Amino acid sequence: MSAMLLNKEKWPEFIGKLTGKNLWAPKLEGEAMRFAPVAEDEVPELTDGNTRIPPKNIVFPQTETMYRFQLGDFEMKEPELKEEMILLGIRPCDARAMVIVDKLFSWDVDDPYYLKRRELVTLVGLACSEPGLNCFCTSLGGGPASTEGLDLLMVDLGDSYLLETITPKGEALVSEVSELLIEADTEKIKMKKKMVSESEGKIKRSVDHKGIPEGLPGLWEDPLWKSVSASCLGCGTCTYLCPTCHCFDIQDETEGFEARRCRMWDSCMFEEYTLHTSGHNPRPTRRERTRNRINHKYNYYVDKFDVIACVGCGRCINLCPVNIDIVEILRQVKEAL
Amino acid sequence: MSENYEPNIVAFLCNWCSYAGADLAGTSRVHYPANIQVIRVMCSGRVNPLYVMNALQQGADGVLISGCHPGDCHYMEGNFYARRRMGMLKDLMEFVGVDPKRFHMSWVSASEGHKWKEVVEKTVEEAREAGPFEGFRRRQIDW
Amino acid sequence: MTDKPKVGVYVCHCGINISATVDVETVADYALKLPNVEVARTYSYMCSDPGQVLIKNDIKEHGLNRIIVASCSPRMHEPTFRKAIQEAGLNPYYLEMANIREQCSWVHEDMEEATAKSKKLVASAVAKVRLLEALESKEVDAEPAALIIGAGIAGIQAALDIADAGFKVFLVEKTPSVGGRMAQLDKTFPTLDCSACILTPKMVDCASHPNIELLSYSEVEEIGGYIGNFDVKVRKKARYVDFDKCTGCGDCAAECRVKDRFPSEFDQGMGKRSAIYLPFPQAVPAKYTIDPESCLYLTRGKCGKGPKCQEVCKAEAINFEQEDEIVEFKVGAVIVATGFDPFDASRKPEYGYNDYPNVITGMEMERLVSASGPTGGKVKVFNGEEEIEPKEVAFIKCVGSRDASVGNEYCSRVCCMYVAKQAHLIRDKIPDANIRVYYIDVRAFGKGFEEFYDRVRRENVRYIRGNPSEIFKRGNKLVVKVEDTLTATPLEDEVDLVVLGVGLEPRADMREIMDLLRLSQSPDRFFLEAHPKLRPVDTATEGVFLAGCCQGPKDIPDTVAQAKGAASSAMIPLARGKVMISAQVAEVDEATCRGCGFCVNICPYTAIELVKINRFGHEVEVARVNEALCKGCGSCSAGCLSDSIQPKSFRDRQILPQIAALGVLK
Amino acid sequence: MDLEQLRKTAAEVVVREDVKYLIGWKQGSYGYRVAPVFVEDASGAAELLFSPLCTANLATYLTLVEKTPLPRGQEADKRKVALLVKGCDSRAVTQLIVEHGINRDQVIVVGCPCPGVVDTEKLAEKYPEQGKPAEVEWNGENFVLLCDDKETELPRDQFLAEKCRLCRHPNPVISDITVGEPVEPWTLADDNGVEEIEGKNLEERQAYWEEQFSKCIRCYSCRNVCPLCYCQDCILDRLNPTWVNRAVNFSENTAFNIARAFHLAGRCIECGECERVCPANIPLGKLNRKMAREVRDKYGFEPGVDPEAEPFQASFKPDDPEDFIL
Repeated sequence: MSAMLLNKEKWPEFIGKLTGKNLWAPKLEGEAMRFAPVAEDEVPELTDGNTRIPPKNIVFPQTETMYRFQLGDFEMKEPELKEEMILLGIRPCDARAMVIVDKLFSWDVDDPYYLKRRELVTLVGLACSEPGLNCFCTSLGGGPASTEGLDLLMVDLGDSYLLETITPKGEALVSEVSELLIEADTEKIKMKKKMVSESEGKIKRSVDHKGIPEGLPGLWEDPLWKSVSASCLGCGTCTYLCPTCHCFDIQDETEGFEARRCRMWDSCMFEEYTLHTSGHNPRPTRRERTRNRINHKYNYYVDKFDVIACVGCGRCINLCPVNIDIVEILRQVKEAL
Repeated sequence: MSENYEPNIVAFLCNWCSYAGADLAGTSRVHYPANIQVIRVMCSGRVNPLYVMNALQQGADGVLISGCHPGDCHYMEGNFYARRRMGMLKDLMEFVGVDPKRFHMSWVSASEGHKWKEVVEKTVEEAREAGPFEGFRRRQIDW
Repeated sequence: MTDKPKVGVYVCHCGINISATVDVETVADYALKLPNVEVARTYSYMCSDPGQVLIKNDIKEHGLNRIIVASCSPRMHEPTFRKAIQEAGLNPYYLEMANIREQCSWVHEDMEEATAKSKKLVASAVAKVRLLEALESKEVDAEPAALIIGAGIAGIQAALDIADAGFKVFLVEKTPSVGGRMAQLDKTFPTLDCSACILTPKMVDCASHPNIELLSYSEVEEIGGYIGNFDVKVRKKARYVDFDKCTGCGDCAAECRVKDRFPSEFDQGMGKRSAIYLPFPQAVPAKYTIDPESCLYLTRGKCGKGPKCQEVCKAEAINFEQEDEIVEFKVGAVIVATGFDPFDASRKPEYGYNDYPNVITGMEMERLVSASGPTGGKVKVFNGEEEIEPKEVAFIKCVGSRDASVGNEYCSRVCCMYVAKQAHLIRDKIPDANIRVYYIDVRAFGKGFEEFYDRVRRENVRYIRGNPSEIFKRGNKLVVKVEDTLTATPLEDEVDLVVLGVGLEPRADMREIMDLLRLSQSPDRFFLEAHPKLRPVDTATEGVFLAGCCQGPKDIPDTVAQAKGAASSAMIPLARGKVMISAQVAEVDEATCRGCGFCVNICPYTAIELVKINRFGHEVEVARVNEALCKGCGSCSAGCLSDSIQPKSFRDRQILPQIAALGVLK
Repeated sequence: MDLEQLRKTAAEVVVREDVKYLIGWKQGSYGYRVAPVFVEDASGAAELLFSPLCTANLATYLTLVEKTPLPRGQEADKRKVALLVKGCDSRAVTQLIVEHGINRDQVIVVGCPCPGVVDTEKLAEKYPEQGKPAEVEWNGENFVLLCDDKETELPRDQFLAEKCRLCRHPNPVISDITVGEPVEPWTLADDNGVEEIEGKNLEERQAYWEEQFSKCIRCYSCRNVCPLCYCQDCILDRLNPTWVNRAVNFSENTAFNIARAFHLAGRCIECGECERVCPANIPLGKLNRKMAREVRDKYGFEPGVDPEAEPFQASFKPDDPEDFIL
């Protein structure tokens, strides 16, 4: 691991060296940021805040073609994935989320699509100096400068970025731009530490999850599920915007006599998610679905992979149309234990 | 737009008037462009407005719906419903940027073989002017 | 539904009707590559017996379970092929036709284009046929009775035939008497039979026939239901005369305070009638009727010290309290025999019909020469104020026929002959008259017509080829301005009487019947038959048939022939006692229906209602279709937001793949 | 707004034996959020709120509640549901009655005349949200923001929600109990809310909507929040036939949005909820408003005002416009 310094004056040059390599960075589109390819001659500005849609779609696209075929024929054509990419400015929480999701996609069978994309992407993180109103990453083992999952971390020190390499991929990237960098001195390392601790101090929301994973099964029939889900609309906002939600559905889509099999994000908050062909639905109401969402993140995933499948990015709280607030739910869960 | 672009038109015809009118055009050996393909339905009222959207999405450059003249519907009122639905759809499609030249509706009776020819010619001509539909065509999008 | 679709595609040459423009072999080869297509063949005439045998054999040999015939319009041969595949053991609804004749080979010239289009039409048919479902037609009982609307010669003849066969007939006539236009005629061409003499016995028969219920002075208000089971509502208009008590003596009309003040409809307004009247002496039923629009008592509430008719009627039949009566009954078939309107000559103002009393129409001439007419059969007309016996008589043909300027491009088919007949009658009555006929063409095409025309010409009736442009008055003569187009000579012909050979027009009130029975009009505005050649008495509405001039101008023998045809067609369901109801009806998916009732509102047949069902313990409303009433139009489906109501064979899941096939395949 | 009166009225309603619960608004967990709340007892009524932050249309919950299979012998709970409505929300109730979505006798409508709500996004832009819940009140013409013991005047013309600028029915069109005095309807905004798009040519419109629809993530919150999207099984979820593929791309997203807007033509009561909840900020309201305006101008129909009306999509007039027919 090395710590290098990039003077912001050299930022355009730095970007210039990367744009040919399928570089993606957060971009303000309309009112919200989302990751978008950086065009030649474009110099992205990294600003406060996070993208509205998490970068999980980079490795787990919302719609992915698995193979194509002709109706009445068994020959399949699979897509080829080979282009490398660099994701610049990913927040530590989102990178950490990928590490969490990796466990699932490499668990019983290796998911070729996901793992290939993971292999092809280099994650260049950006530490948070201004956390959002509903961030609570620090409660869940993350933090404004957490490096888990990142190949390289950038920290904004005002007139320069501190670049910390974390993996060989990160080092390889740094070596390509080494002429723009200088070795960071201890002063700068100190500045980083100060920035990080200040940033941590700005995080106002927290979750005390101690005892929750073990306690959730006991609250299976607790009335709290009914009350916290009563106003739920059953939309997919919370799950689609969650960096750790990874459920997908597989569909065959036809056009004329041609067809493709593809997979697309699904949401456990949708009624059809668990709907059986018979018409029976084991999670018949929003109560069971909400209970499942919390249990999946804070209980089942812990059981299976020993980690909570929530990184505290706050997106589900920010964008729930009816103010269903996971921090508030977890507070009630804790209380009910 | 390519020089020899030929628009692809999907038409929905009611069985009793317009389909019969199109048959009459055949019996009378009236010639018209081959760009139009007909789907027979029992009544113009059967045409779900979303068929139009679907046709454009799936490769049609223009859509035509034709039924009996108002008051002549074999099912009395079906064409009135069709008219209201298609009127609304046309407004919506135009609002989202679909060229109104891609979408037509007509009344052609069982005896109007010649009118059918005129309707087809007009529909094809306008679709040709509008050019290949690229808007929200399914294939345009990484399919 | 469980079997994997195995499709057979049969591409018809139709002699060279298709194969001259469409490369049928290429189409068949292409079809063979489409999903689930097992067999694709071409044949010269698919509809012929060997063609059908070909399909049937393939069904047996190859286990085909879906058939596509790419040939003519399904409106032509769908029933043929449905029957064929049914005979081979397949459900008849496992058929789809690709119309590559009427809508392809006959309308396109370029072989490449027509072949490409045929391929797409076949692909679209494949896309649909794979997803078709087996349907079972149901049989329901048919009411052994018929409704006949209009009691002219067509209605009367049809009624008598059906009644003689043993079925009940409801014969509805708008006017107070049966007889129609034929009753107004004097002699009939070319045989010169007395019209009344041959018609009156039939009129009487139909009133006395035990199987015929005659509803005169009545109008059909509503017809619901479907073939075999039409529900009919008829309004019997108040006659203000007790039907059973009236003896038809006529004392009332003789004493009426407004006696002979009103133009008689029967005499084309040339004679007069009272407010209480019998339309004509031989009227059937011979019952008097009070015209509510001319009766003093009914219009003003007062008639002298009291209505005279009431006073003199010994039978005490007058009843001013009488009200319209609604009669309801069921029939299995309907015959429309509503007849025609004579062309309104005032729409040709250049002929001065409104200006000169000695310009009359052919219909008026009929009354004038009739012994029972207003002049007792004497040909007398007013020339201005003066009543004269015309010596110079001109006939003008094609008035209101073959004339695009009045919207009638058709030939009325009877005018040539009735003009010849009337010329003959005038020659008979006024032997020294100078008679000429202005004509465009003479069409004497029927049995005995040419011979009759020859005879009339030999009777010194001059036929002058020319279409008069104007009629005006000069002195006390009418001047017919015309060019003799054979000699190119302009003429100003001075005459005493002009008879306009007016044509026949669709009835002004035909819209009411169209709406009642969902009939269409052909370009000439007469009722449209199901097929101009092969189904001339059928209509697009099953169980409804046409007879007489309501379908187009025709003479009496043709009318009678058509009436007999319509009667025999109408008797098919009556005799069978059963009818098949369409299997292509709408079906509701009760699991997804949200019970909003849009379809209930939309359905023009009240075939859908909301019913309460128990859905896993919850009472919910869902739509339900009455299959006997549903006509399968599918309007409900396009209006259903949750796609829960679907017409069988035209389901969204069957149509959307058709769209896809047409759109995607270039 | 007299909150005491509202809470008292609500408490009286919820204690009734024939009432299951009352749906109202309560303060949210932070910032300008207000959350829907299901009040089951008198004490719960104390949480209720009615303020310019109460944008949510609670009528959607009338049809959102699942009817799960009941064990044999168990009776369905047929008690009534009470809910608080603003003017626009009340139109949803009326339209649901027209469409048999609810039975009139199954709901108790508590009408709250509404002087207009604030656009919380605009508000947050100018005065960023804080962790602590803030309050906004009506103050004459304007709004006032109460935060950290500070009062900030919010000029109406800057902060009034778009849907309210074009609101024709600030007073509930249907209600069993009204809380508060009727408000005077205000002059509608000059523009119709869709002129901006109508001013564009076809290519510009196409480009505009392509950009907008491309953002859609198909979370279905617009559909789910809509009080009039209450089908058991939405056609957009169907697989046989598939009207719209599940794939998320511009083509399918456009089809989805066209279908949604079309299904609401003549039914949308312009409560603006779809637009408010969209996490991708797609201006869905423009689509709906466009259709609503055409329905009003061309067909003379306004949904959700007359419970006896024939549904627009299930009726016709012989003289409906047909200038577009060839």
